[in-house]
Formats: sequence, structure tokens, C-alpha cells
Amino acid sequence: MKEILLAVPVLLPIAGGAGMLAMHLGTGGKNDDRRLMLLTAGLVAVNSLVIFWLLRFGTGAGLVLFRLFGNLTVRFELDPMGRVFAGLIAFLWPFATLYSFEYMKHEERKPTFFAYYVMTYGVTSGIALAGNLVTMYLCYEMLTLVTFPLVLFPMTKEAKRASRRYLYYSIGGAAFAFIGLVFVLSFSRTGNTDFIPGGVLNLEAGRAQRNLLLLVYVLAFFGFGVKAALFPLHGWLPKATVAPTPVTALLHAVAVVKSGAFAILRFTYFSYGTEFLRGSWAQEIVMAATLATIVFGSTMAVREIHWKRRLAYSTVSNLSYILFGAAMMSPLGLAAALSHLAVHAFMKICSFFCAGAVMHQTGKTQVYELDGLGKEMPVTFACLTVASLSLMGIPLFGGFISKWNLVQAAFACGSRSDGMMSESAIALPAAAGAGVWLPYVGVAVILYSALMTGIYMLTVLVRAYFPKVAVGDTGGEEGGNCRSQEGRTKFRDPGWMMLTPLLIFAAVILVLGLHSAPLMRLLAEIGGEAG
Amino acid sequence: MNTPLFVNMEETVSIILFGIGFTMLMLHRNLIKKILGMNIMDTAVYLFLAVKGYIRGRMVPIVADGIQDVSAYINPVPSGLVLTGIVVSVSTTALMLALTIRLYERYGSLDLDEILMRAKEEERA
Amino acid sequence: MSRRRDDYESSWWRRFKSWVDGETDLLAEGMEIRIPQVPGDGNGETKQPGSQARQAGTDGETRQLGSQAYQAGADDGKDRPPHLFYESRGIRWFRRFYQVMSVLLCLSIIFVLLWTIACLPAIGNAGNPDNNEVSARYIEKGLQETGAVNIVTGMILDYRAFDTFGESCVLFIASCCVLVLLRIDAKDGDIQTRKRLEMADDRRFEPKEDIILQKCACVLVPLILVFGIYIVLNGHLSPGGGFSGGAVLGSGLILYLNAFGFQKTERFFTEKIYRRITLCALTFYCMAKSYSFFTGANHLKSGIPLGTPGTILSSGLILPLNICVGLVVACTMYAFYALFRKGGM
Amino acid sequence: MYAIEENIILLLPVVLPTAVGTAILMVPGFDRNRGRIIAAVLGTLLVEAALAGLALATGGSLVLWQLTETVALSFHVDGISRLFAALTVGVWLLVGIYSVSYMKQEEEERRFFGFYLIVLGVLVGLDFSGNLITLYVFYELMTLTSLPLVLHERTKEAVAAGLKYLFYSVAGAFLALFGIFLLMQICGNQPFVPGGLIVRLPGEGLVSFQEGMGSGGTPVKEGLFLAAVFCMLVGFGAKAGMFPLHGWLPTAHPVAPAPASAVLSGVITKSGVLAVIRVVYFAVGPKVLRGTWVQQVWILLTLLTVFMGSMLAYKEPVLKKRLAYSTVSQVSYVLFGLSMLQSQAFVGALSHVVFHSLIKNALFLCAGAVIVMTGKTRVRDMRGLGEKMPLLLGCYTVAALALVGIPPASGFVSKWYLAVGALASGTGVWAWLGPVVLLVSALLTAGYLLPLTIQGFFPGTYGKEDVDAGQGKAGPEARQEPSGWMMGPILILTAGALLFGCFPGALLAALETLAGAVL
Amino acid sequence: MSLVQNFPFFSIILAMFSGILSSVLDGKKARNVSLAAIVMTTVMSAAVLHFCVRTGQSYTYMMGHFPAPWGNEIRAGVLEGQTAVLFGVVMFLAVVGGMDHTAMDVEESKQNLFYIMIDLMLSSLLALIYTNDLFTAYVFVEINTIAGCGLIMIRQIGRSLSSAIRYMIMSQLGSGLFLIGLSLLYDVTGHLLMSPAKEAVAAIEAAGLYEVPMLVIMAVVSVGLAIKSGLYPFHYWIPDTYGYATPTASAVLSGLVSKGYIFLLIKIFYRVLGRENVIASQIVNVLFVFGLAGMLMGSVHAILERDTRRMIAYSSVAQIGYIYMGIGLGTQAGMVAALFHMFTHSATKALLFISAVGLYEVSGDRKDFRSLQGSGYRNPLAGIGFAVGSLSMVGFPMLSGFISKLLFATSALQSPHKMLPTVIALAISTILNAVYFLRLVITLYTIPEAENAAGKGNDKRQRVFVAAKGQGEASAFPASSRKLRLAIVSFILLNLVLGLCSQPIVNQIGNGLTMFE
Repeated sequence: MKEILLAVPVLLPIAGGAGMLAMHLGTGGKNDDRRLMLLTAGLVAVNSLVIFWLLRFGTGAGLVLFRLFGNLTVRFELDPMGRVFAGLIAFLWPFATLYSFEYMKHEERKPTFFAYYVMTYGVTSGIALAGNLVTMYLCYEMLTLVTFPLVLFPMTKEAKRASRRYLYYSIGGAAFAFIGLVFVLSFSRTGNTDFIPGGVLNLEAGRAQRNLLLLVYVLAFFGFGVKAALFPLHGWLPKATVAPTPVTALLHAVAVVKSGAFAILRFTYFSYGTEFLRGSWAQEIVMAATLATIVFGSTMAVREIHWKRRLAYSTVSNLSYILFGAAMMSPLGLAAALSHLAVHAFMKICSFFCAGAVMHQTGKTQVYELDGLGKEMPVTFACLTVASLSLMGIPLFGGFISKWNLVQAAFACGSRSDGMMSESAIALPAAAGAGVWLPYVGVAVILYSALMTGIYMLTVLVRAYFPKVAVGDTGGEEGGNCRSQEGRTKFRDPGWMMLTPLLIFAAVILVLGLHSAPLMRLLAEIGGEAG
Repeated sequence: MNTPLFVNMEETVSIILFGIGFTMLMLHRNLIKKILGMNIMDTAVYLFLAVKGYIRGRMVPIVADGIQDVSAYINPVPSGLVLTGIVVSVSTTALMLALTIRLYERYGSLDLDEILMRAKEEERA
Repeated sequence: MSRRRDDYESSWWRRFKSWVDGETDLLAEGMEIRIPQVPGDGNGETKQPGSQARQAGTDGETRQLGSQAYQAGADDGKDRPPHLFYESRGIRWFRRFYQVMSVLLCLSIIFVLLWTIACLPAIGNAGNPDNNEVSARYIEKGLQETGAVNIVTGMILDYRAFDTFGESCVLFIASCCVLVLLRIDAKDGDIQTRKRLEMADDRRFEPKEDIILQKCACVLVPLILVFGIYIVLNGHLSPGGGFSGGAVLGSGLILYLNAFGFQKTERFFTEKIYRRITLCALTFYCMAKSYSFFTGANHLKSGIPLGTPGTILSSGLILPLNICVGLVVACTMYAFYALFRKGGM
Repeated sequence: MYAIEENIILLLPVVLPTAVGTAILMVPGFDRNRGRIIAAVLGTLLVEAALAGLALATGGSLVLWQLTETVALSFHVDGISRLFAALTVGVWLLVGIYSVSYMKQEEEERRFFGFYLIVLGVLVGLDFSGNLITLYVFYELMTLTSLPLVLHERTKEAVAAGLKYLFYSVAGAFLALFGIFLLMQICGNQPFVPGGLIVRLPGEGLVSFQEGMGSGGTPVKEGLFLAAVFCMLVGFGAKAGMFPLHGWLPTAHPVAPAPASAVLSGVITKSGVLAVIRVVYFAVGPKVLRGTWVQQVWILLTLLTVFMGSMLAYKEPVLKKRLAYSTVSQVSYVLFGLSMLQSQAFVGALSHVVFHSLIKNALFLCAGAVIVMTGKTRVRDMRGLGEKMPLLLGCYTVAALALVGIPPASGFVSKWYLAVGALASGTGVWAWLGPVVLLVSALLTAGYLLPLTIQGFFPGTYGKEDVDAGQGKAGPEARQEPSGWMMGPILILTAGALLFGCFPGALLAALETLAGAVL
Repeated sequence: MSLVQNFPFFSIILAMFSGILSSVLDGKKARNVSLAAIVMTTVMSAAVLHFCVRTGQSYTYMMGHFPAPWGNEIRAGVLEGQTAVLFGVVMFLAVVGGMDHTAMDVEESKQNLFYIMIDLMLSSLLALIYTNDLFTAYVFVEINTIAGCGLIMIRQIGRSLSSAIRYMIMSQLGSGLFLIGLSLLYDVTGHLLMSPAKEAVAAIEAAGLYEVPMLVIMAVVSVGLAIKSGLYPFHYWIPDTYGYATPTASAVLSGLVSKGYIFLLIKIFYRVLGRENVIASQIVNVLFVFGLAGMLMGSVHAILERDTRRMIAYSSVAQIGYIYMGIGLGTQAGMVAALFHMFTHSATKALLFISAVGLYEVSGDRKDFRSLQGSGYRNPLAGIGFAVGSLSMVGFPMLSGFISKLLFATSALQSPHKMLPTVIALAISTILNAVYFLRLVITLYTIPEAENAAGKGNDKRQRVFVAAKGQGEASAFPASSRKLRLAIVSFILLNLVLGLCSQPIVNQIGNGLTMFE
């Protein structure tokens, strides 16, 4: 009976959202608005409570919801790794919803928005709770589907284009992920695709077709990597920032992209298994790809002057941190990836919410427009400062911890390759070559990216806190800017519904930075089990 | 190869006809000629069948004088097939001709390419 | 996908594709379209290319209707020198290429098939695979099992009656299609229909009281009809049968129509009658064969006497079926003709 | 290993200024009354001096926070900490007093003083750091908190310079972080140990931690290790203005307010030095580095920086910028001394830290005073300054001579030790090339610092009319010394520079003890 | 012999008889007769299916008093039953869904003729499914062709007439090849019924005789039926044909007609030529290659297309490519996948066409897909239907398309040489499908930009939209909605059933295929 509860977090929001769509709530009256908000809040809160309940009291075995085809079952299970993700979204979603209430106050077509918003919650929970690759794939596809109306929401030309691009990319990615699914199914030791720490691949059969399977792995990695914005396939993410900020924040910093990363983690550690992949050329390729993405994302973020897009590029690079962790194929790597998954969620949602708050209060979207806002919206920018510093990886903030883990894992990975080289260079010719240096290069890349993060985040802060003043005739072009600052109205921090989430997320970043030991222990356990 | 071809001369002819008809049907632009091609093709097949049913020195399969011996008559099956086939080809010919008439009435041309092009233009207009 | 093109029509790729597809857009620009010559030649008037602005008489209307679709093109091209569809150099080259390819294709098909038949058994040989137990039984037992002297008729109407039933249906559906295409229903008053009505109304130009034709027809038509009936009725005894007899009957009717015109023919043969005859014949055919199939499949006795082979009333259902088929074919032939001629019966 | 004595008093000198600074920034209405801020700042600085003295006297260590299971933040006070912390607090106090007067002309004092105090807290924390991670944390915080000081004026140049400072520092820090990560990999999060932790494993080309001193680490290849160490040197060298990452210094100093420039070049650059010391002498260990390519390149870089800084300073017309280039060059003296990995050179380096700190502060404060009083920034314009402010220029001259290394002023002592150490270091060609470069640089130093003195006191006739004309009303007034708030610190610093030169014994003894411990 | 076993025969005859009867009825009655016939045949097919599943074997049914080599025969098995049921259901829904448009597009006095076409189409499809005789197959192929042609041209607009003649020409080419193939086969085997023909073929192969003729027969029959079903290089008739016919006709043609030929081809492969022979002859490889090409090129064409219906039609090209690809894999699993995809595609494509109708109704009946902007809000159910259909085509899990994609992929894994091309082509094709289908879906659910609506009226597209909206509101189809809705809902359900409960269906397909041999 307990198992049935597993399906609740998935089905309840989906059903609720569908219901909201069907009910045609609120086109006009205030009452309608209130009902809509109550309904949304109720659904989200109940769902989060259910998830927390599940996390707290456990669930026993998995739940097979139904049998799709043959061995393909839709199965939910809450294993430790799922717990991390489920807990994460269950924590984030209510606050994000709160935030969006205020943010969306003046928008039209709210019912549509909230309906899909709630549905996305369900689908993301589905990804967290998925007990096998098929369910994962199913939810992955559904995620595309329920989030694309949200991207489309502004209905501008830009939004249409962005949503179309998003859709094509995602579906395309899923198409390649599908290949992976089929191969896992066919080469599975257990005959199904259930997630088992260490993978389900039948190693004897796999060895015979090693190169093929590796090729498929690479394809699937890139396939799932689409959602995780892996380099050549990242194009949708910056474009998708046209969506309303709660969407960009929650979906494109947390739910969607993290689902992609999570799917890769699942696929790598729980389906293929690291034993098969470690030291292969596939590992080198994917690792190189992640590193390229990190470099690319952070560099592009520096070039970008649209604030939300800049954050989106930052997301691109940060996601590849996670994927880099995944590509290490070691317990430490998994733990590090998961920690960055969790921490980055808070950091990025916080930054996006700050950006959203600024947009909402002032309508400013470009970085160069932010001069002097730090004084006027102190709370917002304080939170942004915390998030930025954390993103940079300054110690005492959450970001440092995950980077720390990543780097440690990378060193461990590198030294293992060293060891392998010296011990069995003949046995594993694939491990020789440039690949062994990749982890170290990775560390360098992470640091490079941290520097870039510093540049692109701190310039925002510096602008906001220390607006340039024109001195004499030196600031010719700043003059106008300055005058306009004089004449304009003062902006203020947004209302409590937006500030509360910001403050809480900032607090969480600090807490994670200062006291991360329990979380890390949990992650290390997961890593040890699966790696 | 030559010998059987020569021996099967009727078949050879029918196959050549078939090829001609097929090509006409496929590639000729004029609708009427296409229909002709189709008829040639069909007829070639009937010829082929009829030839196949023929056995040297035997009679048509109409029981005469109560003789009911296999060796007396030719194979009746191909003849039956040909009969059926002819009706089918008559039907399709009628249909295609009717279509051609309509198209000609409408577009004043028998050239299929031209018709298609005009149909497109008409739609655009 | 960085730059999405909404306007595929004008894209190079699109043009290339249509060229490959042979969708003939390729010369759309350089091409001038003739105003189609309306085939209303019976009007006896020659049409001046520039005489569009005539008063809205019947003729002008027809013309207008005919060229309606191309008004735009014609108007645009008024000033330019008229050139024809095939004048463009590119398309001529393409056409030539096309012709060469057709010949090559034809030759290759022929070659393959010739190669095939070179490997087939020689014709006229009693030992060929097709002269097997199947035909043997038809010949040896056909008379007893079907009661038909004509083995072929026996085969197609009894052994392989399902095929033949299908074949009648082919005829039926073809006539339906032709009806769809050619019958003009005046009450549907759209432009196309009116135009077609206009053009098809050639009763005025029917041969009026052509004595020679009528007299010949007077002699020939009964003969033809009788002969047709004979063929139908003797289908199981001699070469012939429903299809051939029906065709002969149909041709008799057509001759009558040509000699005496629609008005007279319509005294005894209208569409209603055509429909009823077809319906009755096909229904009977259908019922009879269903009965026969059903009994056969369920191993029941059909209970229909086969009669004495060789007599006219023999061979069970074959005779009535032949009659049905004959009726259907005759009517259909006539219907084809009438529809082709004026779009109605 | 140290006896673990949890000494909570270590926390106070760090927390106090930080808290007061934050309060100044945050508490609404604090800036309504200038006196209140001044009082708070000066009071804090004084209390801080007392607390720091107490903390230094007590010594000991303190685990601040267990960041993760393996990473702890901890304080530990040893000789180096004492040296740097004392220097920092002292200089801060003096410059604080100076800035009371100086900042009158600037806007937004509140922010300046707030961050001024916070930086002090962070710097003390940096000095107290007991392991690399803690060091890194405070290093980063120092960068961030000192940023507002740099771009205080918020002109376009100031903001640009601030960002440049920020990015150079951050880049350096992340470069260093690479090394820190690797060291962590080798030996876990170890507290600083004099003499370092790393040893070369025999034969295999690997390095590992010293037996019995670390846990949980794995050996790594030597090449990688050396690269990491090099990264750390270059990275921390950024703060110290060492060659490849020196670019921020000349940009940032001139735009900052004079007190800020003073502490930047006097103390904050030294934090880079501190970090290098910690890395080389307390984490990695000089033994492993001696004779490797890292040492060679390092020496090369320092010498290059020394020479280049001097040359650039020589060519620079703006006084503050000239001083900034001078800082580039002088701090690399220190680094050169460190790079010798030799005890006398080490002593020289550390003493140069102290002396340069005093001297450069004095010089910057002088420059600031000149700016406050006359608004002049270019050396060319300062002709005849000695007539108006002989005391100020006198102080300047003394400090300049000390920096050049004229005995008995302090500079001479440290340079002497540096040269001796270099000659004794056995580093081949560098052993004699280093002193030569130092000498050349000293000549250049004289060349760029003394013209101001000469022109100030002996303006000559050339261009005098010009100057008079330019000065307008200010010309006739004969004496116009800065206020006591300004002159006091300058005088104290100058005196310090002179006195330490005359009586270096105690300091040197202490330093030699230190050197003995690490080498 | 139980009564159920007569049902295949009854259903064929019933459909045919209702067609014959309709010739004297008026439109409405003909329609009712037609619907009744479809329902009854479907029920009968279901009974047959049930019977075959229960008994676990197939049976042959003598058409007349004479056994196999002499008299005609039909054959019913699990696969036949399944296909017949599905065809019946799809046809019923297509007719119901497009009913109002049929009334619009077809002249009043010719309505009954339309339903005659439908009836005979059904009957011929059933005959193609059930037949056990090659020549019967040929005759019914012709009926099918002519009925199809009738369905196309009954709309009587220029494009539909020209596409009808194109269709007719291509079909005749196919029929001609098929017929010559039959003749050759008859020549070498002496049989027209499938079972004896198969024995004869086996004997020939065993004796090593007639290698060239057998190869040519296979090639000619395959190519003939491939042309008729619109395999890639022979697909040019498809877009016009499906794009300009009346909706019911489009749905039926794309959903069923081509599938009938494919089914026949599979049947011939299994029941006459012998699967092993076909595989040995490399014909499957050719089909495989063309199938792959079709999968990709069909989608590419569709992407370039702007007319919604033609887009869907080109998508049919791609989907037929899938089916031939499955056949071309040459394994049992591939065949199962192909057959399942046949079902999937029937259900889905009909759904798409019918939903598109619903969307057109509210958008002013324009060709350009952009005119459909926002129609998903104006006709929500049709929008959902179209979205579901699109997603199914894209292979969204839980819908039928996913299962067939999965089946294709898993079956591809069993043939080592075709594995990688297949899976990669599947992936690429999925992306391409997504590109045009989801572009459409997005269009359905976008509303034009607000400033456009408010601003200048000289924007052409805007006016189109407004006009469309106006027409949509004053819709001329008040009555249509219920039937259309019924059809759409049923199609969606059908899709879900195929997607969610596919296991028994697939099992039975495998079962049926085994019975074929």
C-alpha cells in the first residue's frame, strides 16, 4: 500500500494540471485568480509534503505502475540518488511557486501557466522517482512536452522560435537517447532496464560488441546531453530564457537541465555501469565534450550582455560540471556530480530569481542597465551576491563544496589513470594516450570557468553596487546614463512572495557552504554504491 | 539464351510490348498516349498468358464429342484469367478516359505536366 | 537551424527539389501560359485572342469560365510576346533527356524480362508446370462438376467464381467512377458544372434524321441484339458468355443511340432503368454466388440441378449468372458511351 | 605537530573589525554624523591593536569550522603570522589616522571606512590562517572586500581598474587553487608545517607527503606536482605583482584614494608574499623545490619583475603610478629572496617585507598629502614643493633613501641580506645575477624617487615662472604643511623606516629563528 | 464448421452488396448502409479474430464447392482478423469524422456514389486481407485502386482530378508489374492459390530451377506493390492524392489503402514466395534501403512543405518507409514491427487527417499551415487530437508510435549489419518528424502577437487570421462537431490502446505470422 504513494507525486500534479487546463479557470475575476492560486499552492504543497513523507519514511519496494510493453514497465522507486533529486525539487518547487505568484500577477493566461507549471512538477518528480530507464525516458519526453508551453508562454515571435528550437533539440536528443534505451534493453543482464547501481549491462555480451556499445553510449550521452545543454547541442538553452523568469529559473536552471544531467548520471552509473565504460574511448570523448562545454559556456556568458541569457550560458557551463563528474565514472565523480547538481540548483535559481525580481520591478534585462540598483534593491542584490560568490566557488559558499568535490574526484580519476597506465598499459591500450590527462585538464578548465564566472557575475555586482559616476568631461558617454539615473523613480525590492524564496535560497547556499557534511556523506554513499 | 528466346517467340513479342507499354504509361506526357500505353501493357500480359495456355496441337477447351481427356484440350486457366483481365482493363481504361476528358475540359491540355502545373496555378489564383 | 526560413517556396533548396521531383516549377518564371482553347468547337465561332471584353453572352461566358483560372497569367502576359510552353531552352533539353531516359528504361525493362523468359519453359509444351492437375481436373471433370460444356466458362463461373464476381464489381465500380466524373447534375449550380453543361449540350448537333444511318440501324440493331443475346445465353455451351455477349448488346444499343438520338433512346432506357437493371443483376449475382459459396464451404448440397450438359438449360447457376453479367456489361457499355458523349443518360 | 590549544582569542582580532565594518555599512543612519564614523573607526583600530597584541602574545591555534569532513578552517599563530599581523595592524592604525583627514575630501566615507575595517579583519584572518584552505578563503575574501577601496571614486577609470584588480586577483587565486587542490590530493588538508610536507619518493618520479605527517593522500607524478606548485606561485604572485600577473597594480593604485593605495601596496601585496611563503616554506617545503625548474623560472620571473618594475617606474610621470611600479619591483625583491630558498635570503626577504611596508606606506601617504594639498599628481608639477612643505618632502626623501638602500636606512639591511643570501644560495648563475639585478634596480630606484626631492628642494630657475603662474594664489604662501592627522602617521612611518635600519638586531634575530625553522 | 468461420466471406460479400445496393439509394441512406456495413464487418472480423485466437490456428475457407488447387479460397487467421478489425475501426471513424465534409465536398447527387466507393473499398481491403488466391488478389487490387481513385477525384476540384490521374497512372504501373509477376509465377508453378503455389515454389527452389525467373518475380511483385503503396522513390503521387481529397478519403487512403498492399506483399512473401527465398534473393535489402531513404526523404519533403495536408501526406511517405524498413530487416521481429507500425500508422494518420479537418474548420480552410495559428484554442479537441497524433508519429512514449519505434529498434539489433543504419536512421527520422509535426503543433497553440492584433490592419497574415477567426466563429459546421469529436476521441483512444496495451497485439502479430508459414 505504501508503494502506491510513490505514484502520487507524479500523478497528482499531472492530473491536477490537466484539470486546471480543463476547468478554464480564471479569465477575469479576482476570485478566479485567488482560486487558481489556492489550487496551485495546494497542489504543490501537498505534493512536496508527500515527497518529504516518502523521503522520511521510506517506501519499501518499487511500484510498477503498469506494463508498457514486454519488459518495459513504468516503475517508480525511490533509491538514494532519486532521494537527492526528489528532495531537491520538493524543496525548490513550493518556493518557486510562491515567487511566481507575485511575478505572474499581471500576466494574462495565468491558468495555462500554472497548469503546466504544476504538471512540470509532476513530471520532474517522475524523473526523480523513475525506477528504470524506460520510465526515465518516458518522463524525459513528457518533460519536454509540458515545459514547452511554458517557454512558448510569452507568445512573442522570439518565444515561438525559442520554443520550437527547444522542442526540436529535446526531441532530437530523446531520439538518440532512445537508441541507448534500446541497447540497454537488449544487452541487459536482467532483461529489463531497472536501475541497478553498477549497471545492468551484460558484460560478456557487451565485451563482444564493445565498440558498438561504446558508440551507442556516446550517442545516448549526447542525446540526454541535449537537455543538459552539452556543447554543440546547447543552443536552445540561452534562447529559452524568453520564458517568464520563474520558468527560466526553475525549469532551465533546475528541472529540465538537471533532469538531463540526472538522466545521464542514471544512464552512466545505473544502466551502463562504470565498469564497462571506465577507461574507454567513449569516456574520453564525453569528458572532452563536457570540458569543451564548460569552456564554451563560461566564455559565452562573459560575452553576453543580456542578463538572463548570461545566466543561461552560465548554466550551460555549470551543467557540464555535473556531466564532467558523471564522465569520471568513479564513485567520487558521482558524488561530486550530485553535489554540484544540488548546489547549482540553489545557486542558479537564486540568481535567476534575482534577475527576475529586477525585471519585474524595473523591467531591465540588460546587464548594462543595472547600474546602481544594488542600493535600491539591497535584499535582492545581497542574495545575488551570495549566489554569485557561490557560483564562483568562493569557500564558505555552497559552490565551493561541489567544486571541491569535483576537483578531488578529478584528481583521483587522473591518478587512477596514471596508475592504470603504469600497471597495465598493455592490457588497456585504450586507456593510454591523451585521455589520462583529461581529468587534470578538467581541473584547469574548472578553474578557468571559475575565473570566467567571476568575471561575468562580478561585473554585474560591481555595476549594481558601484555605479560609475561621471567626473568632469571624462565620462562623456556616461553622462546621459547618469542624468537618467537622477531623474528616474526609485526602484524597490519586490514583495515578500518574491523575497522569501530569495532569502531562503541564499541561506541554503550559505548553509551548504558551511555545513555540508551530512549531504556529502549521503552522496558519497550513493557514489560508493553505484560507482 | 538465344534459343529459348526464339522458341518462345510469342512471349518475346509480348514482353517487348509490355516494356513499351510500361514505359509509355510511365513516361509519356500525353494522357491519351499514356492510356494507350496502359492498354498495350495489359494486352501484352494477356498475350503472354494466352500463349502460355496454348499447347501445340490441342483444341479449345470446349468439350466436343464428349471427349474429356487432358490431352485433347489446351489449358483453360490462362484463358479464364485473360477474360477477367480484359474486363479489368476495360474498366480502368474507361475510368482513365473519363478523367482525361474532365482534365481536358478543365485545362485544355492533355500534357500531364502542363495539367499539373495549371492545377497548381489555379489553386494559387 | 540557426536561421529558419519561412519562405521555402523561394529557397534554392526548394527549387532544386522541385526540379528533382519534376514538379515542373523550374520554369515557372520564363513561361507563358496559353489561354486554353475551349473545346466548344460546335459553336462554330473562332475566338480572337483579344476579344475578352465582349458582352456577357453565352460564348463570352464560356470563354471566361474556361480561362478563368489563368486570368492572372494572361493579363500579366498581355504585353509580352506570346511564347509557348515548350519554348524554353532548358525544358527542351530536359525533355530530350527525359526521352532518352525513357528509351533506356524501356530497353532495360525489356532486357530483364527477356532474360527472364529465356529461362522460362518453352511454350506449347504439354509438360510445362502450368499444365498440371489443376487444368487437368477442369478438363476432365469440368463437365460433370459444373455442367458447362465450355470449360473456360465453367471455370470462371464456378471454380473460380470469386474472381469473376470481383471482376463484375470492377466493372460496377468503374461505371460508378465514370458517373462521378462525367454525369452532369444540373442542380449543382457551380461554375464548373454550368460550364460543362454548356459544352456537353451537343444534342443540337446530333445527326438529325440521318436516313441512311437510321435505316441501316433498323436492320442491324435487332440483329446485333439477337446475336448478343445468343452469345449470352450460350455462354456455357460455346465460346462467349456474359461479358462478350454483354459487350455486343451494348454496342447494339450504342448504335441505336447514334442513329436515333437520345430522345428516342430515353423512351426505353434511362438512367433509372440502367440502375435498376444493374442492381438487380448484381444482386442476383451476389445472392447466387453467396449461396453457392456458403453451401460449398459448409459442405452442403447446393441443390441446384446441373441439367443435361449441352442443353441450353443446364449447368446450374451458370446460365443465370451469364445473363446477369451480360445485362450488367451491356448497360455499363451503354452508360460509358452515353456519359462520355454528353454526361448523362 | 602542534599541541591543540583552542584559543578563542584568536578570533577576536578577526571578528571585531569585520563586525564593526559591517555595522558601519549596514546600520541605517550611521553616516549621519561623520564624527561617529571616525570615532568608531579609530576606536576599533586601537582596540584591534590591543587585541591583536594579545592574540599574538597568546599564540596557539583554533579550528574555526569543519567545512567538509576533510576540509577544516583553522587558525594558527606562528612567527610568520606574528610578523605579518603586527605589521598589518600597525600600518592599518597609522593609515587609519591618516585617512581621517584625507577622506574628508572624498565622498562616501562610510563605505570606505566600512570596508577598510573589514579588510583589516580579513587580513588578520589571512595572517592567522592555519592551513591552505583557510588561507585561500581569506585570500579570496580579501580580494573581494578590498575591491571597494580600489574603485572608491567610481570614475570610469576607477571602476575599470577595480575590475582589473578583481580579475587579476581572482585569476591568480584560481590558478593557485589548482595547486591547492593538488596538494590536498597529495596530503589531505594539513596544517602548515615549517619546512613543508612533501617529499620526493625515491626512483619513481612521484612525490608524496612526508611519512607520518599526512593522511589519506595519494602520490602524484612529480611533473604534475611541480606544475601545480608553479601555478600557485604565479597565482599568489598576482597579488604580489609578480611578472605575468602584475598588470593590475599600476592601474589600481593611482585611482584609489591614497590611504587605500598605501595599504594596497604596503600590506595587501604582502599578503601575496605571505601566501607564497606559506605555500613554499610551510606546505610544499623548500627541499622539494630546490634545484627544480620551478625555482629557476621563479627566480627568473622575480628578477624580471624587479627590473621591469624599476624601469617602468623610471619612465612613469605620475607619482602614484611611479610608486606603484616601484611596488611591483620592490615586492619582487621579497619574492626573489624567497625564491633563493636560502635562510639568509629568507631573512632578507622578510625584513624587506617589513621595511618596504613602512617605506611604501610613507611614500604613498606623502603622495596623497600632496594631492590633497595641491591636487598635483605628476612629478613634473611638483617642482619647488620643498618650499611649501619641507617636512613632508623631508619625510619623502628619507623614505626614498631607505627604499634605495642607503645605509643606515632600513632598505640597506634587507638588501644586504638578500644579496648575501643569493650569493650563498648555490643557484648557479642566479647567485650572482640576482644581486646584480638588485643593484641595478636600486640605482633605478634612486633614479625615479630622488628627482622629486631634488626638484622639490632645488627647483632651480628653469620653469619657475611657469610654476608660479600655474600655482596662482597658492604661490605666495610660504609654508603649507598638511594637518597633524596626516603628518603624524607619515612621520611615524618614516621614523620606523629609519630606526629599523639603524637598529635591526632584534628583528633580524627573530627572523633568523624563523628561517632556521623552515629551512 | 462453425458459423464464425463464414464471417470473412460474409463480411466481404456484405460490404460489396451494400455498395451495390447503394447505387439506387440517395446519399443519406447510402451513408447509413455504409456505416452499418462497416460496423457489421468489423464485428464479424472481431469474431473471426476471437475465434482464431481461441483455437490458436488459422483456417481456409472454400469459396465454392471445390477444394484448394481448383476453387477459390480465402483464409483467416489471427493476423488477418487483427488487420480487418483495425481497418474496420479506422474506416468507420474516418467516415464518421469526415462525414460533414463529405457532404460539403461531394455533389449532392453523387453522395451515394461516394459511399459506394467506401463500401467497395472496404470489401476489397477485406478481400486483400483474407484472400488466399493470387489472382483474386489482383482483381481486388484493381477494385481497390479504382475505388481509391474514385475517392480522390470525387471532390472534383482541379488538383484532386489531376492527382487522381497521377494516382491512377502509378497504380496501373504497379498493377501491371504485379500482373506480369503473377503471370510469370503461374508459368513456373502452375498454381494461383497461395498454398499450392508455395509448395511449388519450394519444389522449384529445391530443384534449383528457374533461378532468374524467381528472382524477377520477386522483384516485380515487390516493386509493383511498393509502387502502389508509395514506397519512397515511387511516392510522387502521394502528397497530391492525400492532400486534396476529401478528409475521409485522405484518411482512408493514407491509413488503409497503402497498408492493404503492404499486407498483401507480406502475405505473398510468407505464403507464396517463402520468406527464406525472399531474404536469400536480397530483395529485402533493396526494400530496406528504399525504406530508409523513404524515412528520411519523406520527412525532408514534409519539412519543406507548407500545406498541412501535404505535410501529413509526406509524412506518410516516411512512415511507409518505416514499414518497408521493417520488412527489409528480414527477420521475424522486423516483420512484426512492420506490421505493428502498419497498425500504428493507420490509426495515427487517420487521426491526423481528421483532426486537421477540425482545425481547418475553425481557420478558414486555408492551405498554409500558418493559417492554423491558434486553432488549437478554437477547437481544443481537434488540437489535442492533432497533438497526440503528432507525438505518436514522433514516437512519444505511451503512444503507439513509441512502441513501433521500439519494436523497430529492438528488431534491428538482431540483424548485425543493419543495426546501426536502422537505429541511427530512426533517430534522425524522429528528429525530422519532430521538426515538421511539432512545428505544426506549436503553430496550433500559438496566438498571434498581441501588438499585431491591435496594430495595423495592413498586415496580410493578420487579416487572414482575423478572417479565419470570423469564419471559425460563425462556423458552418455546428453539427459536425459531435461526429468529428467522436471520431477524434475514438482515434485518440485507439492510439492509446495501441500504445499502452500493445503487448497482446504484438504477441498476436507474431502468432499470426507464424501461422502464415
